[in-house]
Amino acid sequence: MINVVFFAQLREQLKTDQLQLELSTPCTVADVQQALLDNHPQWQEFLANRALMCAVNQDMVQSDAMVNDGNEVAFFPPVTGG
Amino acid sequence: MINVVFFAQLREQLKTDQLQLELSTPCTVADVQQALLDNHPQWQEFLANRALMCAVNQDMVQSDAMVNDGNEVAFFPPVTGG
Amino acid sequence: MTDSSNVSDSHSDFDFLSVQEQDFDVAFEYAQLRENNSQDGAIVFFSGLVRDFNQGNDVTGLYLEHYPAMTEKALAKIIEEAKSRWPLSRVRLIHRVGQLYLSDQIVFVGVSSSHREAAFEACHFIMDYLKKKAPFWKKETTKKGDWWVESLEKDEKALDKWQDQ
Amino acid sequence: MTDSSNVSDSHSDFDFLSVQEQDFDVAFEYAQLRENNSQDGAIVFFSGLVRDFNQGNDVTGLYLEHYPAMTEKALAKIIEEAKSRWPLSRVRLIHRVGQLYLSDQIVFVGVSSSHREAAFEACHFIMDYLKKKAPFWKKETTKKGDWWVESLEKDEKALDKWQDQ
Repeated sequence: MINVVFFAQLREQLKTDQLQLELSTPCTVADVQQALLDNHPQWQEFLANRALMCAVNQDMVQSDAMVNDGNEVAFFPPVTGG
Repeated sequence: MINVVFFAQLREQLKTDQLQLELSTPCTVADVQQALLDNHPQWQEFLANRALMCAVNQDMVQSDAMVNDGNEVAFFPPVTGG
Repeated sequence: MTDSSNVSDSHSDFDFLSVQEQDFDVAFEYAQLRENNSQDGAIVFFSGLVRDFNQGNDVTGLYLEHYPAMTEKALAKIIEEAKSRWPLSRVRLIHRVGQLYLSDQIVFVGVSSSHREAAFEACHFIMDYLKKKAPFWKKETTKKGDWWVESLEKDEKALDKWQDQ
Repeated sequence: MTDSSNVSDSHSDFDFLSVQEQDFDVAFEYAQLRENNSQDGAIVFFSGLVRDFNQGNDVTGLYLEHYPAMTEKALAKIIEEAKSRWPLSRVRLIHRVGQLYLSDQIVFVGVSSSHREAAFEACHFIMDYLKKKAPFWKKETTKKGDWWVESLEKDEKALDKWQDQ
């Protein structure tokens, strides 16, 4: 089981802040993204955005990063704090 | 008449904070320096120091800067404020 | 919601990091950097405020969302990186979240060092990295409606100057 | 002795420059940068303190000499130069003179801007220039005697980074 979380305008666009995903692991962040699109084709225009950032277990990573069972995978727009 | 002022360790070394000098003007800061050395040969080791800074009428200048009658010429060591 | 702590055991007990809704007091933060600290000759701080005009909009307020599980971890990593690059004695970093209004304080970064150059560069570095690496998102309330703030390319470029050091 | 003024007619009424014996209050200075100022998102300040160890000596105090007729003029020129290079709204600069002791505040430079980068660079620039262009001299009281502080080559080099801008 992988815990997936979304933030900011992506959360608003998907109307989802969190979901669980069953995937055979280890896989990559890109695999998680693809699985989400397979389950929710209407998310294409928001989730296929190349500017999106991702984190695995609260560390920012690239989309080829590994994901293991029990990990938390986060997707969010470029950050704008400070 | 030119007013000459000294600061910090230079003032202590020369045991002088201020003096008046009669010189035909316009002249240069280097001329003022030479006139001071002519009048006070014992100042050689302190006043001939190439690291010294100078100002004419409270603006920092190089030794080829012009000096006119009534100007204030200042000599001092490199500054160390802040 | 307050979530504050000393940054990590490997750092000075004087380091402080907090992600919080409530306001902060710059005078208090400055006093903490200075207190019983006769070794440091330089303190630099940055304070970020909600300004009235941003990206073409008349701003009346700001909502700051963050990723609670990640925020402190990301900020602690930035402080750690700064301390590995410059001789810093103390670092204090506070970032507010939630609803803010015009002229409110958003973020404080204060550093002390025995060297002026180190204090300036480290404070600047921490802010540049925070802008690109810490999971905060601003939603602005404007007279025309509410908008998520767009990330700026210049903030991306601001990181370049720290790459070759 | 106090000698303080608004910097010059060509500058913001909010600019402030003072050369003084008495201490200053960072909280007050910060409030002045912030008050009725909803246009600026960034405040950066630098505070310089008397530290206990300098150039190989255990320092117990500091005497700051200056060239009264020139000091304000030199500082105003540095502020003017900073304002010509960066979009600054407000600049406040205070430099103390006379007898100071361990951990005392020596100098304050605070700037506000709508841009973070401008605020950081301008504050840093003002301190770098002040170090090399303003007529102050420090005499340190140490356990081995009193010494005039030597100017440092690194302070000379610190100016290089502002040459090609």
